[in-house]
Amino acid sequence: MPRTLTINGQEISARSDQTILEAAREANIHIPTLCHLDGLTDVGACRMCLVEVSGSSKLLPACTTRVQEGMEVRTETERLRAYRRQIIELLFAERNHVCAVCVANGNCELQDAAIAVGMDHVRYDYLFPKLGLDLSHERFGMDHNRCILCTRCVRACDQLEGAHTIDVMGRGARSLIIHDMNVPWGEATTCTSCGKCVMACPTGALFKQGSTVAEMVRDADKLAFLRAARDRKVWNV
Amino acid sequence: MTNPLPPLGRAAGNGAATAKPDDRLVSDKRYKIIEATMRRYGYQGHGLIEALHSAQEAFGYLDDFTLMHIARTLHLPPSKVFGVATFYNLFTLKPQGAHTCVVCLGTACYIKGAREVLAAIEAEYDVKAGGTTRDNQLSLLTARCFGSCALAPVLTFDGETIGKVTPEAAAQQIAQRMMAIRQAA
Amino acid sequence: MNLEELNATATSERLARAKKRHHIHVCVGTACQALNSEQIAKALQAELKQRGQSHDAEVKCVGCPGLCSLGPLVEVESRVNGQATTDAPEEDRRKSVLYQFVKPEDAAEIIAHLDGEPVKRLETPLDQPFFTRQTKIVLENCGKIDPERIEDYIAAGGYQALMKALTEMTPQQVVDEITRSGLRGRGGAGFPTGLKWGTVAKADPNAYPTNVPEGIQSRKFVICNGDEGDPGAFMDRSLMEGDPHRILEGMAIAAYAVGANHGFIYVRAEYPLAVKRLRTAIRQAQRAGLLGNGIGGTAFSFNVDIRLGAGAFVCGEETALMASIEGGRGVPRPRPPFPAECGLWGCPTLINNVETLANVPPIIMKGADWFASIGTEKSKGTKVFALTGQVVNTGLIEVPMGITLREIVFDIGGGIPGGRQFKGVQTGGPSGGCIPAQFLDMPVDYESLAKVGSIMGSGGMIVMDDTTDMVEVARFFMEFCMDESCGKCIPCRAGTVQMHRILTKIQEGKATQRDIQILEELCDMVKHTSLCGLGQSAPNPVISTLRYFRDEYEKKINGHHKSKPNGLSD
Amino acid sequence: MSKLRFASVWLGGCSGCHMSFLDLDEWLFDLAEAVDVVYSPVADVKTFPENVDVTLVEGAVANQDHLELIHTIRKNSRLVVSFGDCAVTGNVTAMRNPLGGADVVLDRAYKDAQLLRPQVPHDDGIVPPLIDHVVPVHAVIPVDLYIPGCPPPAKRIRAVLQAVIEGKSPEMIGREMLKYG
Repeated sequence: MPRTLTINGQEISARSDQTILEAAREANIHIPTLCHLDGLTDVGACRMCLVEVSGSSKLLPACTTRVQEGMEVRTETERLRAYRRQIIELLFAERNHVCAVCVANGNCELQDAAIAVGMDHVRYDYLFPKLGLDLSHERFGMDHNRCILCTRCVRACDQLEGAHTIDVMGRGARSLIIHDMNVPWGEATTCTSCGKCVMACPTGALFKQGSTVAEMVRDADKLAFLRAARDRKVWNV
Repeated sequence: MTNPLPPLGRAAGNGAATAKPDDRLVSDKRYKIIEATMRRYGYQGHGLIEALHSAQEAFGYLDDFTLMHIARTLHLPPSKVFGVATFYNLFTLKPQGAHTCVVCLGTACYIKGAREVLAAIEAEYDVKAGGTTRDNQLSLLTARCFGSCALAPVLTFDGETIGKVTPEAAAQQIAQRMMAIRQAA
Repeated sequence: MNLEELNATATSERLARAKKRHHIHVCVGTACQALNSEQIAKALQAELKQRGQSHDAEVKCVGCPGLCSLGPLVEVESRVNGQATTDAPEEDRRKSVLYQFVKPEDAAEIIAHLDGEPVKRLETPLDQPFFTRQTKIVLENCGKIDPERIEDYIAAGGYQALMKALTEMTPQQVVDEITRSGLRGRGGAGFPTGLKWGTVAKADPNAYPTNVPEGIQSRKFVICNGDEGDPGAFMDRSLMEGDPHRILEGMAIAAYAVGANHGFIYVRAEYPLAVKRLRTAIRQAQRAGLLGNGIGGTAFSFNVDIRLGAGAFVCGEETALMASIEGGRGVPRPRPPFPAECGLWGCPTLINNVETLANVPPIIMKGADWFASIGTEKSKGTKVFALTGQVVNTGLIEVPMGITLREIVFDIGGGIPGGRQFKGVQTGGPSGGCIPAQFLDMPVDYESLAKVGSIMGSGGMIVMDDTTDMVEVARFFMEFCMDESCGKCIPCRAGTVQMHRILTKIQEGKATQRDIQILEELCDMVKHTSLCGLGQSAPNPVISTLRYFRDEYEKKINGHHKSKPNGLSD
Repeated sequence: MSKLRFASVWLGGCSGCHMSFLDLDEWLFDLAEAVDVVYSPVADVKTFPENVDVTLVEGAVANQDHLELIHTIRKNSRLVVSFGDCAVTGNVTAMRNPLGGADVVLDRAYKDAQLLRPQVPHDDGIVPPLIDHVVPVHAVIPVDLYIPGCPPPAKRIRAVLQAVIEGKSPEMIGREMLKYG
């Protein structure tokens, strides 16, 4: 059943099983995201895609909210812009994001988001936590300083590779991405070294060993392709 | 059914080097208790937290070997088991001291001076909250509320509730109890 | 047990009870137990035995009668005139004496005075406002019955409501009755209970993909939320400890109404006594055929499991709680879909708070109209509060909705000790706010509390006197939320850390006006963008203290960090 | 139109931002028409003058001298501009923060690698004492404008200065103006 709704005043139609985010993208309306990645289930964690919906007192995440008939969605209000900038600032203050020395410089969703929200500086105190760098894997590396805990790697490892090598330990600000039972990545016996987590990472937290500043190449599209190929069973073997 | 998880040993640090893992499962009867809990939930994943409770109760803490054993038995990824074990405050991955003192930092205790009580104990035993004294005699922990607010400020010593404590008397009350236990032994 | 057997049990139990002239109730709630009340019970029993009075008097370990600050409490209920009868309400001819601060050594004296004048040095009046100003519905059995004996509960009229629902009412009628009663969720948000029940009752179990574990035969679930996490709140603990069967009965009625055959009680592991008593109660109810298959001889089946929390405040949030029951990290997920449609293992799930469910049996027995006659227009019935902090009488109270804060703090609570001034009362725990003295005459109901920037919450009520530093209170709650944030969504995970940092700076005298502005902006953002209730309400203590006690913040501000005009045009 | 009194300072940074500034090439002549350089690492002026219109601050606040100077700068400048990532975020200069206080870094630099008489220079006036925690400029004083970048590209610097000379707020929007790193 098609649904008609408006986003920022523009009338669009969508399928009833589509989310606001999907409907918006089909209509070429950009809604910012960080924890969303095509091909993975959505968790509504980063709150960047929050939108205003008429009749709802609460802001709703576009990635997990289904479209409804007659919905009036606004994605670019002053308030939403202010909130998004605050969220990005919080991320920059939370860990040690140093673009200048990052493999993902110039190819980073967090950096792009900072530009998009107009972050000319961060109002909050930088926390400078002491965090580790795991280079024990023969092909990949993990730098917790650059991790934003979006859990895209966790979901890619679980939902696409099926290994569930990666999960989150601890909670709150002390949360940390781990491999197996918090062992060095190179010792994680369940890891298949498939690299899907690296593809999924929006920042420079997961990277290929040997890449240096600004050398990271993004291939997250491959994950959406894999998921689509699998779901639609396009390979007839 | 083949077990999807790798053999114990490589990833599991504690104990694996000294004894063959399976030996420990057989020789240490406490694993029977954990086994019974897991059986009660049909060895299904939803029994994880109950299994962790029972392991924590049996051993006082959760070591890598036990966590891996639970992961294997419940057919859960090790990272998930570790993630759950570290999410909840009551689970601890480190061995605790011979005695445990928990100071309540709930609101009622807080406004009646629990912070000062905690500081006094920390100073007396040279241990920070969350830690264990160097002689492994006392673990000092904090809690969010025992629901014994009428007795605020409250602490527990080895499960015994001591109410209306003062910063001056708290350390002494703990010392007396530790002394009494030592003398009894 | 069918209805006849239930009635027979009740009658014989009452008869046995009537044979004893004296009923000695010893509180064994957590607070009194911590003060050795079990030893007191033993001493009293030994004394009775020694004096050969065991046939005439009995000692009962009971749940919390409420006045914890005077504990350990012992209540002696004696028949005034001689004869034992069962035909008239025996309470009419009984009188009670309440003893405070009892020690095991006092046992002999108490027993010796059973037939004479009460022991004056231990007595505390039962006609003090603390008792007379309360209205007990939910707590009616707490302090009266032995929570470890199902017979006690049955004798007090227990499980009658369940039998009535099962045999005289359709599930829809039960839902309608709850709806008409106006009962609202007692866990904090005050959502209309009947509406929730109706949604689950109507929900299609096949609407979402499900993965119910093997061995659990149900496509809908009822969950009792006993993860009472607010520091300074112990209403649910006392209920679970003092009257566990009432909760089971409430759950069974709810399950019948919504069509569930399996339920879970999620209890904090910090409440070992509550867990023990609930386990005992479940076992007894199963043995009595009041839980399990074919309850009370009907076709209805309902099983209950207990699940322990493990120290995570966020698990009080319903989606996090379900994640925890499923064996995972207690991490919330966005709603919709709501648990009523897609809950535990993808099945429609009813989640109610302990106190909410405890209200159900009396509503079914006495009717929606009776319940709706108590309280205010929009907030019906009573509310249990844990009254703590700088107040004379600390303990557990149950009052009709609409009572004023002044009555609670000064009449029931006995005012502020040490001749100090009342400054404010904190309700709703880390999610609530501080209410200043100017609102003392405000009625306590969901809407009024919300209007002044607090919430009903689960029922913690912490009284503060003029020595309390309100910035410190705000900082305390922020630290709590920061530590308890699950870390999933950024506003809560990182926002609470920054808010806590600013509050700490203020306390250290290192903050500027600019910091207060940043703090207020953060409060607004975290409140409106966080994923779950923990984050959404985490700023409340700051917002409310800034609203009513802003001068305390201003006093600690060090200088102005303001830009001067720089002469640039936009 | 009278010339703007222009200053640039170099705190805890690598001077890369100043290098990028010099990359303005021939536009520097235009700039010279509009401003008087009253203080700069490339000019021999010992004390920070008064009544400065605009000051570009390169680098983070990392030692006692920076801390003192930055307050003088604020007091004496109408417009303080955080110039480059170190000034705006702390950047590489602040990467020592997670390691702990100043001593850790000093020991590493002066002791750990030295075989002969390892010691941290400590006599007064030899080296300014490091502060334990490196902070961006706006953590110490109010800042009017921010030019991110490591270093900020010359085009970006020019766009900001052009606007300032014209008495306007520069439009800090988009990749050209805001990309860090």
